[in-house]
Amino acid sequence: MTHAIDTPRRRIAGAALSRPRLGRWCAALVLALIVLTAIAPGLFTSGVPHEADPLAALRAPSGAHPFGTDAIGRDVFTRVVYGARHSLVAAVGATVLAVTAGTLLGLVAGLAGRIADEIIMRLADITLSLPTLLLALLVLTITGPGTLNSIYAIALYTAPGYARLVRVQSMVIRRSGYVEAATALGLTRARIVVRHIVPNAFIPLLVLATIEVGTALVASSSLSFLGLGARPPAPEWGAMLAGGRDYFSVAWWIAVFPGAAITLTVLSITVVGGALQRRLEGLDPSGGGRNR
Amino acid sequence: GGGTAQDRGATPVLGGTLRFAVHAEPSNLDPHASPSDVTGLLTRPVLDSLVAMDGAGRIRPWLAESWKVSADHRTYTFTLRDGVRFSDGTPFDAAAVKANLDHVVDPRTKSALAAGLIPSYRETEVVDARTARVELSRPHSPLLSALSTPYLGMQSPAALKKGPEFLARQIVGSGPFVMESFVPRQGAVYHRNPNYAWPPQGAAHTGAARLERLQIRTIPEDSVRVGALTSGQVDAIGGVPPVNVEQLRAGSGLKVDSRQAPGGTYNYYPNTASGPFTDVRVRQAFGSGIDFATIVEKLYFGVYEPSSSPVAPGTAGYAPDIGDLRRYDPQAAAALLDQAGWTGRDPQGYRTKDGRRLTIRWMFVKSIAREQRDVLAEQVQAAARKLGFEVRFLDVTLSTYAGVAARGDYDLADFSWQRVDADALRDLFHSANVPAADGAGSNAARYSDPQVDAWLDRTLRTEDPAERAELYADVQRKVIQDAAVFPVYSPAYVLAVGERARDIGWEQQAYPSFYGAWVRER
Amino acid sequence: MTATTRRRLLTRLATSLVVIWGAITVSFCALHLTPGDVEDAIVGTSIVTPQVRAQIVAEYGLDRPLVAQYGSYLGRVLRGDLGHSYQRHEPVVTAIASQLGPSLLLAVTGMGLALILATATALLTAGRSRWVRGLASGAELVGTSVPMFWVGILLLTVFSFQLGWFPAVGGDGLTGLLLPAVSMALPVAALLSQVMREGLERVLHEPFVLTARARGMGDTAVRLRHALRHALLPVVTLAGWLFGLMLGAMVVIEKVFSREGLGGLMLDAVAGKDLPVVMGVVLISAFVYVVVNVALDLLYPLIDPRLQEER
Amino acid sequence: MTGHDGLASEAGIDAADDPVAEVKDLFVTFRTVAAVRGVSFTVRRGECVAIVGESGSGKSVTARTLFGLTGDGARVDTTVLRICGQDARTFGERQWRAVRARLGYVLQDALVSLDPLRPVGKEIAEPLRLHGMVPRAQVAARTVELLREVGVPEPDARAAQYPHQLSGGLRQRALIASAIACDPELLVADEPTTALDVSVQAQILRLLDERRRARTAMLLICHDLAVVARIADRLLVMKDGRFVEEGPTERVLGAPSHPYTQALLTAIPGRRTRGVWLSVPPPSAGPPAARREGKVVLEARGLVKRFGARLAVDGVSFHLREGQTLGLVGESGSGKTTIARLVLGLVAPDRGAALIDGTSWTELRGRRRRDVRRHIQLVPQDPLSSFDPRSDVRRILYEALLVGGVPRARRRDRALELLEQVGLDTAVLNRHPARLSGGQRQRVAIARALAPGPRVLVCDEPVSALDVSVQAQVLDLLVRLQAENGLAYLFISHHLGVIHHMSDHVMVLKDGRVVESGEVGRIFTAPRADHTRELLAAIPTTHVAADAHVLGHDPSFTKEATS
Ligand SMILES: Nc1ncnc2c1ncn2[C@@H]1O[C@H](COP(=O)(O)OP(=O)(O)OP(=O)(O)O)[C@@H](O)[C@H]1O
Ligand SMILES: Nc1ncnc2c1ncn2[C@@H]1O[C@H](COP(=O)(O)OP(=O)(O)OP(=O)(O)O)[C@@H](O)[C@H]1O
Ligand SMILES: [Mg+2]
Ligand SMILES: [Mg+2]
Repeated sequence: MTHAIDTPRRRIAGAALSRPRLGRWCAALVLALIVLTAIAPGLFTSGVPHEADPLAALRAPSGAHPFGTDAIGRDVFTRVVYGARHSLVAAVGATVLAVTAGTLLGLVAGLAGRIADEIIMRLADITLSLPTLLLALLVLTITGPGTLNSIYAIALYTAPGYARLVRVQSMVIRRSGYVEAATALGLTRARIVVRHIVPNAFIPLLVLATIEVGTALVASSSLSFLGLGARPPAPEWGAMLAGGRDYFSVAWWIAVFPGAAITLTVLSITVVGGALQRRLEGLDPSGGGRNR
Repeated sequence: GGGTAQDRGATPVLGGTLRFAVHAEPSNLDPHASPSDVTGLLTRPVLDSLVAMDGAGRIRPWLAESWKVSADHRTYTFTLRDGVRFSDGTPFDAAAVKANLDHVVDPRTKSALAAGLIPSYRETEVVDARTARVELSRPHSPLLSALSTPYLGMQSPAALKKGPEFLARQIVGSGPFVMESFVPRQGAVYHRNPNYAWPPQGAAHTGAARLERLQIRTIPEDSVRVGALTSGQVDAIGGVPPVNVEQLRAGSGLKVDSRQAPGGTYNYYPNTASGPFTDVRVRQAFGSGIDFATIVEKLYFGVYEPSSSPVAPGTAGYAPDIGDLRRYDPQAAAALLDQAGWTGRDPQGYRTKDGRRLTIRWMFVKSIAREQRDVLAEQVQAAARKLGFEVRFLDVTLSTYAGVAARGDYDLADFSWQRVDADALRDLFHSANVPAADGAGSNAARYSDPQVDAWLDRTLRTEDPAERAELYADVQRKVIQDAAVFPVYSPAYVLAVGERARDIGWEQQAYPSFYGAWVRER
Repeated sequence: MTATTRRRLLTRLATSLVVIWGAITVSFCALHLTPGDVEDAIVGTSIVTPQVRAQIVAEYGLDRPLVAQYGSYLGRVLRGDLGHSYQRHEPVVTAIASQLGPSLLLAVTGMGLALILATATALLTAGRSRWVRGLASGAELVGTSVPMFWVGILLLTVFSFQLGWFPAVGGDGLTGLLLPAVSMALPVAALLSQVMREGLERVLHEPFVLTARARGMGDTAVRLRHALRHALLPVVTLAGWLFGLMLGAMVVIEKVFSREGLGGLMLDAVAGKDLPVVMGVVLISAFVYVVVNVALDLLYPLIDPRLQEER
Repeated sequence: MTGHDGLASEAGIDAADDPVAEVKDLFVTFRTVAAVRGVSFTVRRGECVAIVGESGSGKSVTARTLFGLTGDGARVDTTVLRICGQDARTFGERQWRAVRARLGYVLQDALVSLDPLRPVGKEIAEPLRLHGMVPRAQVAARTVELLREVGVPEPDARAAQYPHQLSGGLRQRALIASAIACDPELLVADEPTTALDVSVQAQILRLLDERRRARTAMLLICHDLAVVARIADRLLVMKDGRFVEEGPTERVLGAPSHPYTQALLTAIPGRRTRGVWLSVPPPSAGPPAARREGKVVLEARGLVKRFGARLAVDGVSFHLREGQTLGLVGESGSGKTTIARLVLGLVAPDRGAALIDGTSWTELRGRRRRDVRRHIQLVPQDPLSSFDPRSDVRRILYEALLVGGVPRARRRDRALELLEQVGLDTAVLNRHPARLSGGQRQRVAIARALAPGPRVLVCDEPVSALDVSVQAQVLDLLVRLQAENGLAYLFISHHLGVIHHMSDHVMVLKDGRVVESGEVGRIFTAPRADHTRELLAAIPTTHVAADAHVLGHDPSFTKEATS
């Protein structure tokens, strides 16, 4: 059953279980901070992300500018802080979209019988048979670049994965001992679905989604890096990184700090996701859940 | 063109290979067809032109020994140089000239640039092997300067016959170099044309090129290109990003040299026909309320100069005296906006007029933005914000650009218009060139002024440089006063040269010329 | 090959055809729904006369109804002709062929590197002390969280710009290939080693391993002869995903390192709305994907005999 | 008697031999868990020593310790640990490997003790190669020979096959083959027969016995006294990491001195135990109350069910009265569970009908169907998988009570009553099934089944996952409940002892068909069908004498061995 839920990042997150409790707490703390930043950037900086001061361009990190300034004298720290919102919104948005779509499709495929199943799964195959980025590029050529559109793009190619998961889940659970037991007990079909099938199918999905936000984040920043995601002057991390690359040899900080931000965020998401996984699912993600 | 300042006196060595790296490459090598001006750089080593333009903007003989212009300015008769052969052995003659010019204007060539240089071309008449007569439908004085560009360079008729497929990858000319191969995303390789003996009049040296071989690699990524030079993988690079200039100057044994491209500078063009910019005061406010000079200075580290005219200083017909027509003066700008009735302010701090926000929709194609024009744009956006303008970028892509341009569905456009002389002004401001339904037309400001039209028409009917210069100066003054254009900077081609490379010269087009170049083996 | 395997293979191929056809259709529709006309894309920002424009439309048959264009495209594809690039003035097949080599080289090197790295780490760290494993999984965590392009930029700057150990532009031989390959391999390796160690550790607790050791088999021998094969299974199952990742990585890495290859080709084509090229790439990748999967289907039972009857 | 005398006398002779394995005061601790707390024993050549004891008592750990494979994080200390005459306390990995070459270990989880990715032949050959027992060239030949020795039919074909292609019995034999490949001085077999059904069980025991005769020292581990009784010379009864009793088999079985041993013995269900309590102390003074049989509550009429090509159930009919127990016995795959699911209305029969109180499932729809469900409830084989992983005991019971139509207000009290009824502490209410012991889980499952107030309980292998002692308690519980509420049981098991203990009537299944049915006493004394006889023949009992005789000519064994 777990094999269906396996995504690379989930496996990594799974390893988080073997990590020291302290690490998990740190990660949680960091993530909390980042989320807070996204919600209320004002708390962390008084600056304005778009405010440019040509006279203060390319200043190295200092007291005044902890992360230095960029080519047109904007404070990199401020931009990184405000970037949290852009980047997270994109990642979370894409994931939520994908999960919703995936769940619906998956349930239909899993419960609504052969033909629907075939059609949906073939469609999933098709989408999945296009290399993810190419798919994104296609979408972005249709819609044109932009944050919202990159969200669609990412959602489009992650949704099939969730669909498959939900499908397998619902099938497995439907055949599971406890559903049979509930039937034998004489519970109403509705209650069985609501109380047993849905929660059991949904919790792993929830966990997976949390973890996959990390992947979405990397994806969206990659798109912006390629100039297809968030547009300037939006302080999106990937875009900032792309912009900073040209100055790398003279002003490393412009590209380094956004990159670090991405890494840190993804990292903490993964670890926290892993912890969550253990909490909610109890069994270890490797699927070796042999509880004697 | 003249050599750079690099160690004059050192005696050139023959032979050796020069490895050069450029920032971009054309998707189609045929200069007659290709839309991208970089084609000139790659084909110039191979192609000679009928005439050449020298540093002072004077037209000099090249493949054409001499020429006569008819009284009605519509017939040009060229006497061709003798004994010139293309590298494939085909002799160069009047038929070749005809073949080339006809090829340029042939719709099947789908010429995106070259044909635009000779709009009034009718036909070429082969009087005899050494005499070609070019007929124009109406007077077009810039013809000669146009002919001096590689876009109208002379290719072997034999090659032309092989069709676009072939020309897109292989150019055969009579130039100092012979193209061995061109591989997209890698670059081009040339070797010396041993029989070459017909450089333009006044060239630094005569006879064959000094280099045995010439390699031009394409390295789009700025940082990588610079890295390639510093790590000695290439001997010289073009399109040096300004940010690296300082660092490279400091670098041991590296020299940086730059040349301003002639023709139109990189400018912003307000849509004078619709939207807020129809009001001249709003335009003037935008022009004087934003400190373009400082922004450019800072962004390009003084490598690209802020410009005050729509044409570059290097251009014949450039009006040097209009510098102070537009001065940075935020107060004045604010006053102008108030007069224009944009007195309100909305919560975001943008100016409003009876409820409408002062919004400028910018037709900006990020995917082709070079030289950090996107960063520049961001900064102008930020500056305009202070002034009370909201600048929004329209998501325009290469494929939607033409449509938007044709419909005039924008308030601001930006591009650089490189031509050899000030005739660029006609493309930019003559009402005949306002983009039409089919998207043709380069007057993005949609500027229409009878007087300007009159001046520009007159330039076509005079060969007298002085008179033309005067007319062009008037035009420049007028369009600046009308704020029909916001000059931003004049693009310069920046060259960084390493230890080995010597005497890389300049084309009039502000491209490196490799005819005189040589390498010093370590 | 058993009957079941053959049947599975056939159905697989059948679906694959559907998949490929779907891929073509989807991308065809997608690209034709794009705002702006194809001829505009071909013209770009340059100013051309109406005649030229008309010429373009006529030449590429852009005036014909979509269905017709679609039909003829399919037809040509069946004949192995992927059409003619709008931007690059060469047949798509040539364009792709010219770019396939570098990309493959990069992908294969990156993949190989990743596998070696991963296997080594996994074998060395699996079932070791809490410290070792904590350290390893920590490193892997970072490795998978770092955006590939960032790694690329850092490596490039440090090792070729600053230290000058590696050439800045690839192309020439192994030295040029190393940095891109490494930046491609690191995240993948991090992931794989995680997966493999996980597998190894599960296996090392299996009774049959205990049995083997009870026979007097040494630890190393057990890891190599019994555990490793089991650990490789999940890696195989990830191959499809890896393939996708590789293509994605290619685009980014090739951009960062200014390498020629499919990635760049793709980016340009999409930006320039170079329909035939985009479709070509779509087609090729879909095809490779299918091949990969079929190959896996055949490989599976060989690696894991248990699957011969099931599935 | 003769057969067993043989065994005993051999044991007697070997008693003089020096010990192959000798352990004194062995303590094994895993962080907090004290798994083994000071055990001492010796195993001599040609002697078979058996450790019996309930799950978790430390048997396997003890065994693993003899191989230096106690497990990570295990602290072992002992005054004496001699293997093959060497002091193993100071062994390093290298020496251990050397000595392991002279031992053989048949692991507890036999079915997963062979590498699924390699042909069994390779596995068996491995020790040969490792220790260079035979020249490379002959390895293959020797492998096949070994398989033949352990009675695997067409060994050369089998050698090429993968574990998953072999039946449990064959896998077990292959494992034994690899264990005896280097013919070890000591063979340790941990629960070698637990996973197998009775007939196969007998064959394996026979095999081990032969090894013993071949003068291999043997340490046999089992939680089922009856099984080891057949071949063990000496018994070590283990509880909580200690030996509570040890001695010659017949002494321990005949006259157990320690109450725990006695409990173990009395806990074994079978003919003798009908109508008496199994567990010690008994749940109530006096024997279980007699049951009154009432009217028919459940009836099956010519049930037929096929899955694809396979006839899982083929024309099965029976009826079941209130207060009555119908025992359903048959080897694995004979269709027992399918019948259960049919009468529970979980699958529809292809032909025939299952009737509850005279109404057939097929006639029932929607809520009437659900109403009927209240009257027939299931006690599953593996309770854990029948609980929603997210529910705690409270939710499980409340849900069942909801079906029983108990108003929300009274659910808590009812739940507590139920727990008490099945002998569970009320604290369990907030626990998670996964955190409960096997016995407790089964009780929760029973409580859940009782909640709706059913008239029929279908028990599908309710105790086969449990230890003897726990099994005893659960069986007693079921007996008590039946007496109290006059429930009717459809009782499924492949363990004839249990069937014999519980049932009034018995139905013997084979390949979905009823081969014999009748009153329990009759079936067990005068079986008519051959299949029944085979099953009976294979029953292990603690009546040593009888077994030795049975073992002598085990029809099923001779059949397969010679094939
Ligand atoms: N590797 C280990 N780590 C921690 N605890 C262990 C380990 N192995 C066994 N134990 C504990 O030691 C005790 C004895 O385990 P052991 O496996 O010997 O029981 P057993 O008698 O074999 O039971 P069963 O009949 O179920 O096999 C149990 O409580 C078990 O939880
Ligand atoms: N849902 C199903 N689909 C296909 N075949 C099935 C299904 N359920 C049972 N069978 C087959 O029907 C036969 C009878 O199965 P059943 O589970 O009733 O046997 P059993 O007597 O319960 O065996 P065990 O003692 O191992 O539980 C088996 O061969 C089994 O493979
Ligand atoms: Mg055990
Ligand atoms: Mg069963």
